This record gives sequence, C-alpha cells and structure tokens, in this order.
Amino acid sequence: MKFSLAVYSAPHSSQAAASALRFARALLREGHQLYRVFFYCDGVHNGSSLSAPPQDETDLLAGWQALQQQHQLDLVVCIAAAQRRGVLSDSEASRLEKPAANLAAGFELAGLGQLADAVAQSDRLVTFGG
Amino acid sequence: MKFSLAVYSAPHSSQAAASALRFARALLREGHQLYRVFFYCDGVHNGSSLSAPPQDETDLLAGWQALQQQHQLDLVVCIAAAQRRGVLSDSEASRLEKPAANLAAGFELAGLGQLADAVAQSDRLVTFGG
Amino acid sequence: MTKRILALCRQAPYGNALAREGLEAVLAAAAMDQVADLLFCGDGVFQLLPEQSPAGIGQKSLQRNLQALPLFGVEQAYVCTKSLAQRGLDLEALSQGQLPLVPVDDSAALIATYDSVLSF
Amino acid sequence: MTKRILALCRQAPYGNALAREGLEAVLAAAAMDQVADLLFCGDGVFQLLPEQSPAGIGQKSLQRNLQALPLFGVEQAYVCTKSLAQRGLDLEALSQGQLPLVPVDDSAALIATYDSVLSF
Amino acid sequence: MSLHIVSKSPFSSTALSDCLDAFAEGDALLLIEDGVYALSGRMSERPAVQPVYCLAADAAARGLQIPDSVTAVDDAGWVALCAEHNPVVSWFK
Amino acid sequence: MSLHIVSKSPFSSTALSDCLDAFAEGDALLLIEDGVYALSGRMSERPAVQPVYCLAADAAARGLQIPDSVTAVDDAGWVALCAEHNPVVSWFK
Repeated sequence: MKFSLAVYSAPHSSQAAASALRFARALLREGHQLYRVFFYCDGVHNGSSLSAPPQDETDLLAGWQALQQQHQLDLVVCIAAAQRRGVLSDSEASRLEKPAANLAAGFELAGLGQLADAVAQSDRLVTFGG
Repeated sequence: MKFSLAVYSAPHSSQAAASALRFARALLREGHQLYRVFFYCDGVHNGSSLSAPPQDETDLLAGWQALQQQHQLDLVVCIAAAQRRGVLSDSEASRLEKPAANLAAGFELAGLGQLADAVAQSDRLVTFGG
Repeated sequence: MTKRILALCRQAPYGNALAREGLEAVLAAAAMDQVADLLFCGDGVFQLLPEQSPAGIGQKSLQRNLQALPLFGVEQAYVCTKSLAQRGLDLEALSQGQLPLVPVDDSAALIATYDSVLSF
Repeated sequence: MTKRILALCRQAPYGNALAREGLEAVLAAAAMDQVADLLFCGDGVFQLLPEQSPAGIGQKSLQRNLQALPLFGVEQAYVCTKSLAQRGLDLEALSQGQLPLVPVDDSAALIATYDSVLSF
Repeated sequence: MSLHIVSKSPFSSTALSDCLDAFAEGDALLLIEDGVYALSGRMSERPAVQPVYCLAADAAARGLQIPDSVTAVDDAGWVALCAEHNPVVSWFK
Repeated sequence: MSLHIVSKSPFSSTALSDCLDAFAEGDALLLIEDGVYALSGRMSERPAVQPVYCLAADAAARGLQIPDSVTAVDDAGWVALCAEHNPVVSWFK
C-alpha cells in the first residue's frame, strides 16, 4: 500500500517528529511504499542541517537521512513554511540575501502543491502534529 | 522597575513571540528597565538570522534587533536549547563541525544560568510560551 | 479518479499558525484542482467570527483567505453545530461572506464519506 | 537577599520537551545557588509516575533529572492534590525516591508566598 | 498578590481552569492571545473571579466584544498590571 | 471506517473528546504519545468507544498499565491499523 506522511512538528520540541520517523521505518519494514514525507508548519525544522542534539539523545536528522538513502525517499520541506522559519537551501539563501543555508542533504524544498499531490497519489495520508 | 522576559515560543508558530516583543517595547516606553530577554525552548528560533517572512508579515527578528540597538538589550539564547534546534553561533558551528552558523546579530548564546541570574536580578519575570 | 479530501479545521486563528497554514494548504490544493471540503469544528469555528481586526497584533486577517476559497472552487464549508453550541455561538452570527456555511450535526457520518482527511 | 522561586510544572513528560527543559532549568538554577521549589500540577503530576521506560520511544527517562534534584539542594517537591484526584492518582502511587513529595490542597496560597514563578 | 496571565482558549485547553484553581483572593486575571476566547458566549456573563482584564488588541483581532465585567487594557496597561502584582504567573498550555 | 489517532492527554486537551464526538460505529481509536494518558485512572475502566488500541511503547514510556479493554500494538500493528482503515484522522491539539 502507498503511504504519505505529513509532519507538522519540530524535533526535540514535540514527540510527533520522532513518531513519524518510527512510523516511516515500520511501514517500509512491513513492505509498504512511502510515496512522500511532507514537512509543514514547525515540521520544516526536521530538515535543518544545524541541529546538534546531545550524544545521548536521538538524532532524528541522521535517522531521516539514513532512511532516505536506503529507500530513495522523497523528503519535501514546504518552501513557504521554511522561509518563515529560517530553513533555506543554497539557492533560497542567495535569492533572499541571507548569510547562510541550512537545508540538510536528502531534503528538498518545494511548494504546498506537493502535499496535494501526495494526497492524490497515496492510498493513505497520516499526519503527525501537535 | 526592572523586568526580565522568558520567551519559549518560535516566531510564526505561536503568537507568544510577537506578544513578548510588544510587551518589551511597551515596558521600555513606560520607563521601566529590561534587564534581559532569555530565549528558551522553541523560543531560540527568535535568534535565527535565516528567517525570511513574507513582506506583508511582521518581521520579529528586525523588531528585536532594532530594540536591542536602541536600548543595548541583553538578548540571550539558551545554548543547550539552541544546539538541539539548530541555532548556532560561528564558534559553535565550528566546534560542532556544522556547515554554517545562523545566530543573528544582537543575540548571544549563553547557559541556563543566565535565566536564574535574570530571576535573581529582576523585580519581575514574565514568561511567554505556548 | 479524484479523491474526496476533507480539511478538518480545529484551531482558533492568530494564537498559533495552524489555522493560517491549514487554509494556505487548502488554497494550494484547490489551485492544483484538488478541491478539499472544509469542516470547522472545535475552536476552528472561531475562524468564522465576523469583524476580526488583527492589525493591532501585527497579523493579517484570516478572513481574506477564507473569502478567497470560492475563487478556487471551494463552494461551501461545513460547521459542527455541537462546537458552536459549546461556545454559545449561532450559525447566523458567523461571517458567511462569499462562503456559505452548512451546519453539520453528525460529523462522524460526514468524515466517513472522505478518502483522505487533513487535520489542521 | 535570595529570592523565593517556584517552578510550576504542568506538562506531562515525553510528549513535548517542556517537562524536560523545565527540570533542566531548575537544575541549572540550583547549581548556581538559586534553589527553586517545584509544584507539580495538571498533567505535570504524570512526571512522578513510577516505572517510566522511554527507551522504546528513543528518549531518556525524566526520572533521572528528578532524582538529581536533591543533589542540588532541592529537598522536596509539592504536588497538587486536586490534579491527582482529577487523574485518579494517589500520592502513595507516585515515585518518591530521593525526592519527598508534599501534598498541597491550596496551591493559590502556596504560589502567593513566592517572589517569582517560572512556568513549565 | 499574583497576576495570572492566560493565553489559551478555555474551550480547548485547561489553562484557564487550572489557573482558576490557583487563584487567590486579591489576585488578578489577564486574558491575552487565545485566552480572550473566554469572553465568548456564556463564560462572559458571570466571570468566575474578579478582577478580569483582557488585552484590547487580542479581543479586537478575534472579533470579540468585551463585556462590562471585564476591563480592557492596552500594552501600557499590561505593563502596569505586571508592575502592580507579584508574582506574574503565565498559563500558556 | 476511520482510524482516529489521538496524541494528547485527555486531562489537558479536548483532542480525545472532540474525536469521540466524530466517532462512528465501526471506527477505531488509537492512542499514541500523550494520548495514552487516557489509560490512567478512571477513564480506563469504561472506554467510551470500541475498539481502542494504544501504542505499547508510549504506554511503557509513561509508566502506564494497559487495561484489558484496550489492545496494545507495536509499530507494525500501528501500520496495519492505518492500512485497514480509511480515512486516518489525527487529533493532535
């Protein structure tokens, strides 16, 4: 079955971000497909390359990146939500004349249309928020 | 009277960050002192130099920076909370071997002891969260 | 085959960003011909109060987003009557504008008719 | 003159970061000789349930932070009895460990005795 | 005497009811942000405590009328309430 | 038939009660994250709806026992519940 996930919460603030990663791993393990993970609202912070949790806390970024590599996941960060919150790709950083970029490898910025497309193309959409 | 503020919320996610800035402006206008603003939890995102809200939305970063310049405010971002969430100074970025820094001018990283010190030194502590 | 999509709008406006970002997602989907229906319930019904003036708190009115919905093919919105009653509100007191509001007593039955539900 | 500081702990552990970051702030203050008292109320009383095992959700137990408090001079913690009753909990069922728990019926009167209240 | 600041809707959060459980004679209540939804409908008629203040800008933002039993304040009034009371207790979740 | 996923404590959020208002015959309820606090105390004895599932890892994290009226699931069971039901409705605030 084809799943997509919508993630609205930042790592290290809400458990929902960690729940989404666990759910993604489990559905792939169970033989399902993961069409897309769409990071929206505070969820865009999952795509920040600068987060540095203490050694003894879970590194969600590393978790998403490993899963992305293994399964060629489509990890999409909403470009409008990310701009407001300061998650920028190289090209966005230069376009907006900002001093640095911080979008992590394995994630890409795209418009909200990618959420609508995920809903249309998937058998199930599961939202992680709060 | 000497105030300190504790800000726990990110801009563009919760109104609390905007409320804190309004309250800071008002208390200075009324002739009170602002000993320190301590950004904790998701509030550390207030100190990100990369946020780029749309032209027709309020730019809280510019607001804090203008107030800081005008009144030599002590805008302190909790270093532990900021590391987890990806808000890094130049020296933190190089120490943690991260590709970029994004702490905005006018803000500084410091430990949680600065919150305790703010409580001890101020007549009033007002918390903005949620 | 077009999917039937419901946006479940449960947040009051302005206090947090979810009400605004939810409507932006619905508008973006409609612009791509994925028209979602909307169900306002819980504190989401407060999005429909008339005469919101958020300039004093540095925000834009959400009512502009709501009134833009019909331009993108969203022709009506559902409102949970129980949520209204809990808050002492009448459907007639809400801002209808270009977006007619349809009262819903049985939100469970309504939700069951959709292929996908986006929670905001 | 040392200020009397109260940390008001109202959040359940693990679901969001505030319970953890609140305790970290209290520990940091105590390490600087600013010892705060703690009042657990609302869902904050769930921080005191025994036998928490959050390894399965990738988190560290908050109980280590609670048990560290006495090492920094926090000798007891207050617990709102009304919050316990609302949740069907008894004070005896909570994890006391090194941190004795003191039941409080009148949290208003307790709060009034402090110079500063940190909400978490 | 404490100032209690409530910033969440009483219809979806227990912030206000938890606050009222910790409200002492002589304390004051200030509604801000989504806390002003306490002015909506039935809850406005008989405030559970006195005095109750609300931020005028937050009520106007949300299209709410301020009943006679509640005192509207601007940002300067907000600062004054914080200066007049101690401790200031925030209820935001 | 819908799967309703509730992730907030019923003692501080209306997520669960709002969900129960939208619960149809044949739907299922899954408690995750702080939603598992619905297992605490009185609420566990007579579940308002059936069937009720909960994530075992979230209950264990919080030191909660799972009563007989509630079915514990692991992550694979969570995926299976989502595959078996449609739509999946999240109640997270």
